[in-house]
Formats: sequence, structure tokens, C-alpha cells
Amino acid sequence: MTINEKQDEIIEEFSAFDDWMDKYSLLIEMGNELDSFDEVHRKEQNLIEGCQSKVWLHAELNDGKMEFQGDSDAIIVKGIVALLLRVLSGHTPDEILDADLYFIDKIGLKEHLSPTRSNGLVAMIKQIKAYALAFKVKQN
Amino acid sequence: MTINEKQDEIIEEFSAFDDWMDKYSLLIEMGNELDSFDEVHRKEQNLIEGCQSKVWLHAELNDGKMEFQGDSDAIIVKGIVALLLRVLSGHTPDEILDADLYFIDKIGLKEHLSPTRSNGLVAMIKQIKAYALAFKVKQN
Amino acid sequence: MGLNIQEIRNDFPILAEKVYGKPLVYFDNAATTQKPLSVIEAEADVYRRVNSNIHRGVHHLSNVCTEAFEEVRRKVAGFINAGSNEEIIFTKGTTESINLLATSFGEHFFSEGDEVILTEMEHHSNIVPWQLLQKRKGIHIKIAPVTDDGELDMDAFEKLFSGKTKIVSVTHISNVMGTINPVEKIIEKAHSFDVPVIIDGAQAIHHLPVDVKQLDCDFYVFSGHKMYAPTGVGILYGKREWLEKMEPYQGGGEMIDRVSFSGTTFNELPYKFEAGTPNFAGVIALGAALEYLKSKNLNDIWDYEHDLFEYAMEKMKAVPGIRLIGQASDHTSVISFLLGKAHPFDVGTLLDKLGFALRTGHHCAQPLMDRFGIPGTVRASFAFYNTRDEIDRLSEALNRVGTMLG
Amino acid sequence: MGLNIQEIRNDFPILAEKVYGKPLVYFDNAATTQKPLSVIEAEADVYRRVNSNIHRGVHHLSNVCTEAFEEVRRKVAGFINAGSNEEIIFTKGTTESINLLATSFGEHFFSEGDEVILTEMEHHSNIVPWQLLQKRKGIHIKIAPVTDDGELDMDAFEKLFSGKTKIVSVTHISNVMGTINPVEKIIEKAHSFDVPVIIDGAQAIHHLPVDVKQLDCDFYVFSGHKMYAPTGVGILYGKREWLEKMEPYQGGGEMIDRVSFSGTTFNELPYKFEAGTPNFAGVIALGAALEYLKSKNLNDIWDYEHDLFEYAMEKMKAVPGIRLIGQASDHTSVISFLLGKAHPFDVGTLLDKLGFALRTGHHCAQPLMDRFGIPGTVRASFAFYNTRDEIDRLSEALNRVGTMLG
Ligand SMILES: Cc1ncc(COP(=O)(O)O)c(C=O)c1O
Ligand SMILES: Cc1ncc(COP(=O)(O)O)c(C=O)c1O
Repeated sequence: MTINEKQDEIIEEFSAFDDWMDKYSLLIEMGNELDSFDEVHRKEQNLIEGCQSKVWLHAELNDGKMEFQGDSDAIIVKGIVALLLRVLSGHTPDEILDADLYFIDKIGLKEHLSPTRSNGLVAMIKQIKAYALAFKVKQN
Repeated sequence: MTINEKQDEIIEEFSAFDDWMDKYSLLIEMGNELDSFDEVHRKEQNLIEGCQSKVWLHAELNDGKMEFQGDSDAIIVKGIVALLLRVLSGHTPDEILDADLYFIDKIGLKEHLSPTRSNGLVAMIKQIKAYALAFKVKQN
Repeated sequence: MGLNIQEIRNDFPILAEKVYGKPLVYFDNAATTQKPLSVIEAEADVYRRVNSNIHRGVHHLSNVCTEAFEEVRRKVAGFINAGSNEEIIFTKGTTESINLLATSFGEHFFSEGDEVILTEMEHHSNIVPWQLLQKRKGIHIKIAPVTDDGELDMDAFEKLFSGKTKIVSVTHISNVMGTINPVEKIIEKAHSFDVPVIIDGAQAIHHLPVDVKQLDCDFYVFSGHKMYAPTGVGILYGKREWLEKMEPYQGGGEMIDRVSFSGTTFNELPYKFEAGTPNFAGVIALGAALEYLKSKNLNDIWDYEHDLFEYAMEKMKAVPGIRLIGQASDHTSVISFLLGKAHPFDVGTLLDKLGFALRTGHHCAQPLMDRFGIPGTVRASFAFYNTRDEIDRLSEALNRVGTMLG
Repeated sequence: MGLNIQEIRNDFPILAEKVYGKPLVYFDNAATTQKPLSVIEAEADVYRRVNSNIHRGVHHLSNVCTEAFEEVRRKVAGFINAGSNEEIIFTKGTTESINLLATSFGEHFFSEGDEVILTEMEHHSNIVPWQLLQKRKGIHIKIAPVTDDGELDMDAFEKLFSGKTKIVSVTHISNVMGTINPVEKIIEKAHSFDVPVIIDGAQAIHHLPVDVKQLDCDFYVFSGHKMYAPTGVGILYGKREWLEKMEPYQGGGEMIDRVSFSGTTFNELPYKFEAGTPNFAGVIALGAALEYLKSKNLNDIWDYEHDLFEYAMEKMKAVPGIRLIGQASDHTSVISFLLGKAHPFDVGTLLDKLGFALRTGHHCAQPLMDRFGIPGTVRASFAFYNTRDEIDRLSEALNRVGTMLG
């Protein structure tokens, strides 16, 4: 699946719910189901500090495709991490750099994109793109 | 005349005018007619600094009665000085200390009494009463 | 007498707002309070009818504005029973008031090695200014610890005094736990060592009657926006004898007597500490807030809020998995808690979607978070326009959220 | 295109007020400007609908307020063409902005004996902060003189530079005389000596388009209340490279990254310089003022005000006994004058009674008064809601007042 196909899939899944609490239940479920984070990667340089919660993000390049691991101490943020990794893991640096992450807005999580720093979503996306750029540069 | 009789006289004189400009014309006239200030008294300790204009006040005690001399660099303020001296010169320290200067309000000059420091009227009255107190203490 | 809460709620237009289609429940009063219409209108009215720069003006509007501004100074002095109007300095907030003190008192009275005593429950605004002074002057900061209940450890506090102690700066009420500190005792103790005391009243001034003369504190600081007045206004009360000895903090218009390049002389109190055009419209509206508070009677407000708090505590204790942070015997209407193992951010995010405005995080009191070994709390803080019904809804919501995050 | 002045006047409710039964003629715009209804309403609307403390909030209202506040930062950056939003710091006014610089830049970059260059036409707010620094650090203040016409003496200015010059701080426009200083030349000259420049834009920002990138100034400061916005809001623009090197000015909430008693780290720009709850309602209303100014077009405003000024000059020159202070070739709509031998206070008092709001006195520029050997002036300062008719009335009034004070 392409990045956009995955985004559309997520939008579809969320569209079943009108109610905020249901949406967040789904997000929490996704957070709970996120692959466990390899403790060796829980280090300073993988840490993104939002104002209130912490996010760890680790990236590797395997066969030209990026694989991410992520974690957060807040379960809703972890759910967002899960969504981001589902959309972006397994893609090339170029695909990631070009990605327009419209699903966040569409599923009603736009507020998490605001730069008011109450969570690290903006920083997460920045970090993922920075990883992609770094690997791209390394490849060339 | 008592202090209050003089105040009533002044209120009477001003009552002829409804218009602000006429009142101020009278005040300016009174300022212009104020007895000239003895230059030997134009010294730092007789200076009351309002925010914008300067006032000089000198006091003497003759036969138990206070005599004032005053001046200002602003003619309207000088008019007010003239009014004050007319009311208070020639009275005993006790009379001055007890005086309730209601005429200022009655002739519409109350705004000059405001402590917003744009002129020195409040400070002038304070200073006159301070002179009176000083002479009273000296007498006893 | 008691308060008519429905009438009071009608005075605050924002309380009729909806959030995500749900009625707003505003429980973030410790961060900032809402404003009654009379305050909103008072500020707008300045701009609609009399706006003009204050002091030194010869024209009518300037005099009207100046009078109105100075009238509020008198009202504030009366509200806290200050000795004179000149002891009331207008700043832009509690934070600035404390910075002014840390600088103007600090630069004058502190030498290298001298000490300030703070507590573990201070707001960052009563910590960082002293750390900046520490950096500039090499002073020491001593910290009075907090007990497990969230009270000040008075024995430990008393032991912190030394011949080098120059000032004590303590919050009247903890913004995280609602603990009311025994400020009379603190002040008495400090004075027995000849040490002056700053009380940070940001969380106290609108909850309980404050009498600075009775307290005998040397300085008392607070913010307008936490007492139903506009943003951008703060107050610094200081005893004249201290204020007169202190150097000016900022330089500019109004705080001078005469300026020349060969030497400038400063204006008298309170102007010496009020450089530049003040937020006079905000100050005038603060006057309306004081009138509003007086019309409701602070004792009645205290009774009502206290009752609300007791009710909330009971309800909260019944929520499965709740952990209360701070259970001091003397407190105002602030409750900090954690829900099971859930991150405060998660709890706050879900409550938000249910229409509740609560604050989560460290509440600008990280040292206190460190003391309790937690990253933050969820904080519900009540004002006299809140109701038992809103608290019922919160407890239901917490049950639901607890299950979701379970 | 041009402006529809009657329509504009209707936007400012206060202009319909009467003073002593006479229509208010507001000519005290250099002290503070009046506010359009959209600004008054914007501030009231914050309190009526969204008021909540900004930053770090997890709930809806807090996010709405934070967004609105940060949006104004972007608008201000756009308005003056700053390189980035992080270069815009909100303060409480021009005076605070300059004090911040004199302290945070001053403490960091000045050593004993180093020099700051000011001019003889500075407002006290751009003098006293440097005198306070002088007191603390033993720096020197050098003064560029003013010519008889009220212009900066550029030759003399250039000669003031030395190897010890650390900064130049100059007003864009004189608040007394309306002189527009050649700031581009000043900046270019200072930069040729590697010296940064502060421009005090308090009297410029609402009269003419300001482009900090084109000017290449290092700092630019101004006040909201002089640009049709509420009181209690100031702006400090600074080039990032300088702001990053400077120490924080005040300590408190929001300006920190992490606080502990063993060590505190500071937040990034612009928050590093914004301690405490800002005047967010005032800032949000400043956004409305910027929108208002943009909708009227600053170039049109400039043309109109300039025309008004030329007209006023002609009328004023015809008043018997008038003495104009400052006749620079480049100027905004400010006229300072004396009438015969009359004290400015007398002139102002009588004009007040005729409904005119003008300022008299030293206008917080005593060194300039000393330069001209006068105790003060009467100052008429116009905004784009003033009219030729009002100027006609002023000239009549001056004739009358001149006769009275004969
Ligand atoms: C105890 C305490 N002190 C100081 C402050 C800072 O107040 P402001 O942000 O209004 O300057 C607060 C507000 O959060 C507080 O609760
Ligand atoms: C040139 C100039 N600088 C600084 C100031 C001070 O501005 P504020 O009082 O808003 O801090 C003024 C205002 O009078 C001014 O005209």
C-alpha cells in the first residue's frame, strides 16, 4: 500500500465514529497494540520532548526502506505514534519526505498539530522527516 | 473680613460668569494684579514644583498675623495664588490651619485640586498650612 | 447571607459557551479566572469614552483617566488594608512583581553568599527570579521542604535561617495543591530573625480576605487576571520603608523627577517603580473587579468555595484509582490528582472532549513534581461560579475516562 | 484611493464625545491613540467567549487563546517584515522593551567604560534605562546633538563612534517635534563600525510603513497603545542572532524549559523573554488594530496625515506670536509650539476648556527642552481621524487664547 492508501484506510476506520470518545477509544486501542519499543533505543537522542508527554522515536533503513519504532508515556500520544508509524514505516526516504499527512486533519486530530506545544506531534513529524533526510543523504 | 467672608465674596464675583473663558479671564486678571514678588525670596526653599509650572511662596508673621507673597511662571496658576493669598493673608496661624477652602470647588476650579500633579495647588495649600503650623509652634 | 450562584453565573458571559457541543465546565480557575460583564464593560468603556494617557496631562480626558487610575490604587490599598496608596505599585503581573523585588531588593540588600529562603511548593515565578539573582550575585537559595500531605515543614523551615538570610519568599497558597501556608507564623518567625517576607498571593487574593497590616508581611504580590480582572495587570504591595530604600527597577517616563544627561532624579513612591505608560485601562477594569468581589463579600465566597471543595473531595475520593496530590488540613478549592497509571495528558485530553477545562502538567511547579516523583497532575480548581452539578458531572466523566484508560 | 474620514471617525466611538459641552478635538495622539470599535470589541470578545490562560493548556479554550495570541505574533512579524515569528517578543510597552535591552543586552555585552550612543531628542524611556545601566556597570552615554531646526546633527553623530561603542539607540521619530530621523543612514553608519542599532519606533509604527529587514536595524521597539491597540502591550523585535546571545530579562512561568533547584534551563525564543502570563487579551486586540491599519493602508494614512500636517503648519504660522519648536524637513504630524511669552500650561488649560485635548510640558524629553532652553511646549499631534475643520478650530482658538494671555 502507498502512504496515501494507508491514510485513506485510516480515515475510513475513523469515519465510523462521530463521537469524540469513540475516536479516542480507537486511538487508545492502537496505542496499546503498538509493537513494543526496544529498550536499547530508549536514549536521549531518540527523545522528543513535548510540553507534557515524552515520545521516543528510533529509525532504521533496511533495503532502502525505513523502519520505525516508537513509544510514548501518554497513551493517546502513543496512539498517534502508532498511526504515524503505520502510515510511514516501510517506505523509502523520498516517499516519506514527499508525504502530505492529510489524515491527521481528516480524522479530527488537527488540534494535535497546533504548535501550542502541548504534545509533540509537530516535532514527531519533523523528526521522522529529519531521519528520512539523513538516510537519503547517507545513501547518496 | 473672615476667611469665609472672603471666600463668599470671591464666589460672588465668579458667579457672574457662566463661560469658562470668562472665569479664566478674571483669574488671569487677578494673576496680573498680584503684588510683585520680592526677588530676595525667590529661592529654592520657597519653591513648590508642580509638574509643569513653578510656584514661589514666602510667609511672614507680623503681629500674630500671617502675610504671604507668591508668584508663578504660569499666569493661571498665579491667578490661583492671588486668590489664595487674598483669602488667607492677614489671618492668624490658627485661622489658617482651620480654614476649609470651599471656594475653589465652588468657583469651578476643583480640577486644579486633583492630585494629578499637573499643577501645584494641592502642594501650595499644604505649604501654606505648613508655614502656619511652623509659626504657631514658634509662637508657643 | 449566601450567594445566588445562578445570578452570579449570569454575570459571566463565557459560562454559557459550549465546547464541542457540550456545556463548558470551567475548572481552570487557578490558571486564570473568568471576567464578569462589569469588568469587561469597564475596560471597553475606557476606550469608548475617556481613553487618554494618564499623568501630566493638562486636558480633561487625561485628568479623568488619571483620577480613575489613581482611584483604583486607593481601592487596592483598601482591599488589602495597606498603610497608604503609595505602597501600591502596578506591574504587569505577579511574575513581574517578584522580578522587580528580586532585582530592586536583591541588588540593594544582597551580597555574595547571602541567602533567600523559598519553599518546595513555589511557582516558577517565585524561583527563577531568584536563580537569575543567584547568577548575577552569587547568592544562595535555601528550600523549605514539603511534607507528604503537601504542607510546609515548619520545623525544617525554621532551621534554614542564618545570619546571612536576607529575605523569605513564600506562596500564600499552593497553585498545585491548594495548601494554605501558615503565613502569619512564617512572617513572625522571619521577623524574629529581622528578615523581611514576600508573600506570593496570586492564588489567595480572590479566595480569602487579605490584610497586609495584620499579616505584617513586607511585600505582597498578585495578578489581576486571577481575580476576575483583565490580563496585563499585577500588584506589588510593599512597606514604604523598604520601597524607599530600593532602587528603581525600570527607567522611563513617569518614574523620574527630572532627567538630564548629567544626572537624573527619581520620582517619589509609587511612581518611582512605574516606568512607562501603564496598562491604565486594565487597571481601571481591575477597580470594577474589586467592586464586584466586594459586592459578593469575600467571606461568603470563601464559605461557598469551601463547601464546594469539601463536596468535590468526597466525590473525587470515590473515583476508582484516584490519587490525590496534597491533602493539607488548610486549603482552598484546588484539587490535584492522578488517575490510576494514566498520564495526566491523557486524562486532560479526554476530559476536554467532554467539555471540561482543566489543567494538566507541572503547573509551573516542577520542583514540587520532583518532590512527589510525578511528571505532573490533573488539576481542577474552582471559583464561586462553579456548582455541585458541575462536580457531579466531573466525577461521572472521571469514571468514564478511568475505564477508557484502564 | 484615499480615505473616507467620516467613515473612519465613526469607527472611533470616543470621537463623538463632548468635553465641557464642546465637541472633543483629540490632538494628543502622540501620547496615546484612540481605539476603533473593532479593537475594543476584540478585547471584550476574548473575555466573553474564549478567555483562558495560554500555552501548555490541554483544553479547548486554552488552545484557542494560544492560537489567537500566536497568530498576532505572526501578524506583527508580517507587519514589520521580520525574518521570523521568534524575533517578536511581547512586552508591556516601549519602555519595557528598552529596559529589557538595556539589561539583557547591556549586562551581556557591556563592560565598564563601554559606550552607548543616544541623541538629544530621545524620550526619557530611551535615556533612563541606559543611566541605570551606567550606574550598575560604569558605562558611558554619548549624546548626538540636535540642530536648531530639530534635526539630528549627523556629522556630530558620526564622530561619537569609538572602539568602545557597543550600541546605538535612536528614536525613529521625535515625539516632541515629529522629526523623522534618517534611520537607514544611522544604521548603515553604525554597522560600518560593527555596532548594532536599536530603533525606538513608538512614534513611527502607525504613521509610516516599517520594514525591519530593509532597515537592517538590530532591534525595533514600539507600543500597542500608540497604534490604536489597547494599553499594556509592547513589542520588541530583535534579530535572532542577538536575542539568542542575550540573557533572559525576567524569570518565571513559560520562559523556562525545565526548573529545578539544582539548575534551570531556559525555553527557546521568543518564550525565553516572556516570563509570566502575558497580556494575551491585549495582544489579541492588537491583532485587530493591525487588521484595521492594513484595511486603511498605511500609505494612504501617511498621505492624509501629511496633507493635514502641511495644512496645520500653514495655519499655525499665521497665529500671532507663535514659535514653532522643530522644523525638520522630514516629519510626521506632530507640531510643538509656544505662544508668545505664555507658559505652555496656560495655553493648554485654556484650550482644554475649549474642548481641545493637547499635551503641554516637557513630553518626557527634558534634555531636548534644555537644548532649546524652554520649560516645555504645547504639542498638537494628529492622527488620520483628525480633520482640517478641527485644525481651523484650533487656529481660531489659539488666536483667542493668545489675546487672553496677551
Ligand atoms: C502561586 C503563583 N505565583 C505566581 C504566578 C504567576 O502569575 P502571573 O503568570 O500572573 O505572573 C502564579 C500563576 O500561575 C501562581 O499560581
Ligand atoms: C519616542 C517614544 N519612546 C518611548 C515612549 C514610551 O512608550 P510607553 O510609555 O508606551 O512605554 C514614547 C511614548 O511616549 C515615545 O514617544
